[in-house]
Amino acid sequence: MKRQVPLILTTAMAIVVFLSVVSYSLTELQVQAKIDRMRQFMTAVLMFMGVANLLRVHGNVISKKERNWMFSGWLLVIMFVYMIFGMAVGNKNLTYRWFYDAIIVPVNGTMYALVAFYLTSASYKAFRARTAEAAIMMVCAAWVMVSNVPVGDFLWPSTSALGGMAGIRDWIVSVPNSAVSRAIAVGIFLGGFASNLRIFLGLERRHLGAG
Amino acid sequence: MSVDGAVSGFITAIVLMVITWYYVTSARRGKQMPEIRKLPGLDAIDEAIGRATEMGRPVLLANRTADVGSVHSFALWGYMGYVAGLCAKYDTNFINIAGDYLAAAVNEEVIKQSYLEAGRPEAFKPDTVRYIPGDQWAWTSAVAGMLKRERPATTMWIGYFYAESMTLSEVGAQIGAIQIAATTNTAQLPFFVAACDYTLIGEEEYAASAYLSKEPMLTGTLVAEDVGKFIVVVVVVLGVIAQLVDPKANLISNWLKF
Amino acid sequence: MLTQELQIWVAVVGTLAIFSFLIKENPFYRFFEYTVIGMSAAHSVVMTWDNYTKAFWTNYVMKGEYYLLIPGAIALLYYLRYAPGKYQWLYRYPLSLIMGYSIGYALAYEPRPFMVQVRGTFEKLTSFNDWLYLFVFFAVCSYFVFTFWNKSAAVNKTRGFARYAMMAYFGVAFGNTVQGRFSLLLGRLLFLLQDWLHLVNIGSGVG
Amino acid sequence: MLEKLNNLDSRWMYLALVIVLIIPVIKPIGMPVSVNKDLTQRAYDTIGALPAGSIVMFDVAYSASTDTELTPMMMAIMEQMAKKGLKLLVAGQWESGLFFVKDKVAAKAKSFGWKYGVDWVNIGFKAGGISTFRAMATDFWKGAMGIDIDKTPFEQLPIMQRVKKLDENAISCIVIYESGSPGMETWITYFPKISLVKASVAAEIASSVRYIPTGQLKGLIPGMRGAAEYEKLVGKPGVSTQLMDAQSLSCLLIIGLIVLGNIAFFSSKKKAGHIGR
Repeated sequence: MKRQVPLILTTAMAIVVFLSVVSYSLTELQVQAKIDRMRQFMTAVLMFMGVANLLRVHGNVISKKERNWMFSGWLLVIMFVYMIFGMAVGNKNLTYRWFYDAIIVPVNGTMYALVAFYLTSASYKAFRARTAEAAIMMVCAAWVMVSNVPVGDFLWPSTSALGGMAGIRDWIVSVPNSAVSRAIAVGIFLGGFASNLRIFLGLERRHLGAG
Repeated sequence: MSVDGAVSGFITAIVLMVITWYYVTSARRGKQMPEIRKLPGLDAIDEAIGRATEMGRPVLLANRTADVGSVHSFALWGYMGYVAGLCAKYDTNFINIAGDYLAAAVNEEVIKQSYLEAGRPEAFKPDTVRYIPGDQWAWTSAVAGMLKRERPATTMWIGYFYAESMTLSEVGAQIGAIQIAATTNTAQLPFFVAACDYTLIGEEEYAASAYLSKEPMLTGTLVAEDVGKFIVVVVVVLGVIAQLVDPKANLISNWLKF
Repeated sequence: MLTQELQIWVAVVGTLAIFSFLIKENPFYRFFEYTVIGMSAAHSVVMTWDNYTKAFWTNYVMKGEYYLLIPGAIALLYYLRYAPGKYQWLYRYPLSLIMGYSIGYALAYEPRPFMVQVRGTFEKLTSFNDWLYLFVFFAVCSYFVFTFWNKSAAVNKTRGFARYAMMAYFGVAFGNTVQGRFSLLLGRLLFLLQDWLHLVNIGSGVG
Repeated sequence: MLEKLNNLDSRWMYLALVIVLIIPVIKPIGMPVSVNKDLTQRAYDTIGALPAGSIVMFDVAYSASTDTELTPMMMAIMEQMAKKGLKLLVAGQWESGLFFVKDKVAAKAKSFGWKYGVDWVNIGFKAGGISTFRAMATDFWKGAMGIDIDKTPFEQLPIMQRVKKLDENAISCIVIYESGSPGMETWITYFPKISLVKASVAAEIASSVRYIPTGQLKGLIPGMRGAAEYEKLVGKPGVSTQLMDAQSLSCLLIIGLIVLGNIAFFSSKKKAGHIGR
């Protein structure tokens, strides 16, 4: 009951979905659309799971007065206020959007922008020609960076031999690079497929936990 | 059926299933499975956890995007079971940060199970699994802040990452953690390669559960995968021959289009 | 009260708080970190509520598609995960259904684009580049073979070559991304310089 | 000294980066840009080859954070479409993105004198992910709930009479502005027959080019550089062109840092850490 039934359910569900996609007659019956809808409805029902988890973790922090417990308290307050307000007025409400645009958008945008800084410090530390592999990576990175900006055109114009810096960059991108990415993708497909099969065949059952 | 590759894709799926079934069954019957080639990133896990234990600092395993139906979760649980087991054994603090609330619930189950197997179920703490909403930059800001505050000695970034890979791995490098990364997002691999100590490239991410558990049946699925690769190579070679014979009507190409 | 002007000021404070993380982790940053976690969790509930829960209830369930209530009821079992007591394991039922759903799709759909990619390696073989492409493809494929030929010197040489090719690939990807990341930072700096301080004026995305 | 250089505090680099980015924004230099023939030119030609009156669909799969890279591309492509007399249908896979671009697209369309519902339409975000788009393939009106972004019924929008199904007959080309997932996989997997052009953030170029030789992508506009190239192709230099100088200087900064790092490394000859494996 506790382990066998879930294992069978997973496999059975996978078979149903698989057939609904590949079989013509089942497509005619709109089986797939109905299954999709059922899955989406499950998402709709499960929307409070995240809130439940946060409430548990941060409630624990607050009750034990651990480090930063006041921040945890603030997190729960803002979460419930914003959630209840949003559910009452809808996400297109202008006041709701005002807060979204004033706080979430700039914080997210700035967090994203920090990547540029980390890139800078990482290139300083990582791109050192310790091994042949590291050297290759460094040279390619530097080459592409320069050829991507107007300076590259200025140093070795694209009208000259071999299409200039940009010409060589384009060759690297469209020949060896594209081949590597395709081969990696083939591997990823096979690996992902095998991972799916491991669950499908019930070989991997760690997610069902103990007992 | 007019979708490009629908029928041949279906046949591929069936062929792969049969091959996998064959190798799993022969492994179950006790047939010797070949050894897996060395993956330094996975061999380093033991050492990295040992270091965390010596330093008395936590071990962090994080993934943002994987939901319960994603292959990345399936892979992640392989790492998680192993790492949590070692952490329980050495009494090292283990932290998992999840970006999906359904997955967070399952992660907890996986970790509890490992603690139980290590014989120390009481060592499991309720804040081991922390859910942070998977909204890309909210998640990243929280993990970055957490890295600086709790300074884990080992960080593991496993699964599908986007642009946050650079922030995570560079902040991790700044606090001096040993970092192991595994992702199939080829666009983000360079950043992990640049800032992490070990990076598992693409498919290697999925191989972990077989590699770490050394279970013959899981190894069997890896063998099946390799046979799949061999078939791809054969198909491409046949395609090349067909192309040289008649570039206008490539037999193999037409078959794959079907 | 909630004017555009005020919004820019709030946004500026948030922007500066996040930038301050570069110097060191501090309470100012932490405040915005926790605020945004709370708000994003709330936002994801609100979006699901508006786009799924309400929409499904009015458009489908109330219009006679009562069968949806069955998966809905099963999904409710997931909440038992956080309930104390001996029925906790019941959450595995919705879990296994959700997993099966995703696996079924993956098994059925993933091979398709893959066929096109495999085909692409040999459909045009007219120049040196096309053959080089093929060679690199094979080399990298051999790198990802885990269980065969691990003792063969030739294969290991090819794998060494594959590693070089992959490093070149990573270098290129890195170099290409740098540009994009600087664009983002420029965007944030423009927000501070243009929208807030009015120091420069080069216009926004709208031409 | 060299030991110090080896462990240079990152914060100095951060400061240098900010300075290098801000100076050219305030005082532009104006270096020329060349067009990438394999990527940007191909995208330009694909859209340019469509007969007048064809409908191009924009798939908005980005949000505010990648505005500086992707919005200029959208504006440049609309410029080209106006010249060619193409029609526009705006849809998208990212809800936040559609919110974000709504006014920008409307303002640009107004500047061409396009009539809403006749020359262009914005159907807004449709919940449900890939399955919704698959539903649109059989019946666009039903799949899209029959209303546009402002809840106007499709019956009142003449252009929608031509879009009964999401297929290659109704939609001549899809341009996806993508910064992440869900993105072009939706179109490549489920709608391989419709021409697809990707306006991409720079980070995804290296992994996307493999779709060009197979024809799964009919063009790729690479990052801010691509936007500047496109602006050059349509003959309307805009924001991207202006910001390319800052890009140049910041790249030189990184190159300088790499050189400096290597000098420090080779002269100290001390092995610190190890490169990723």
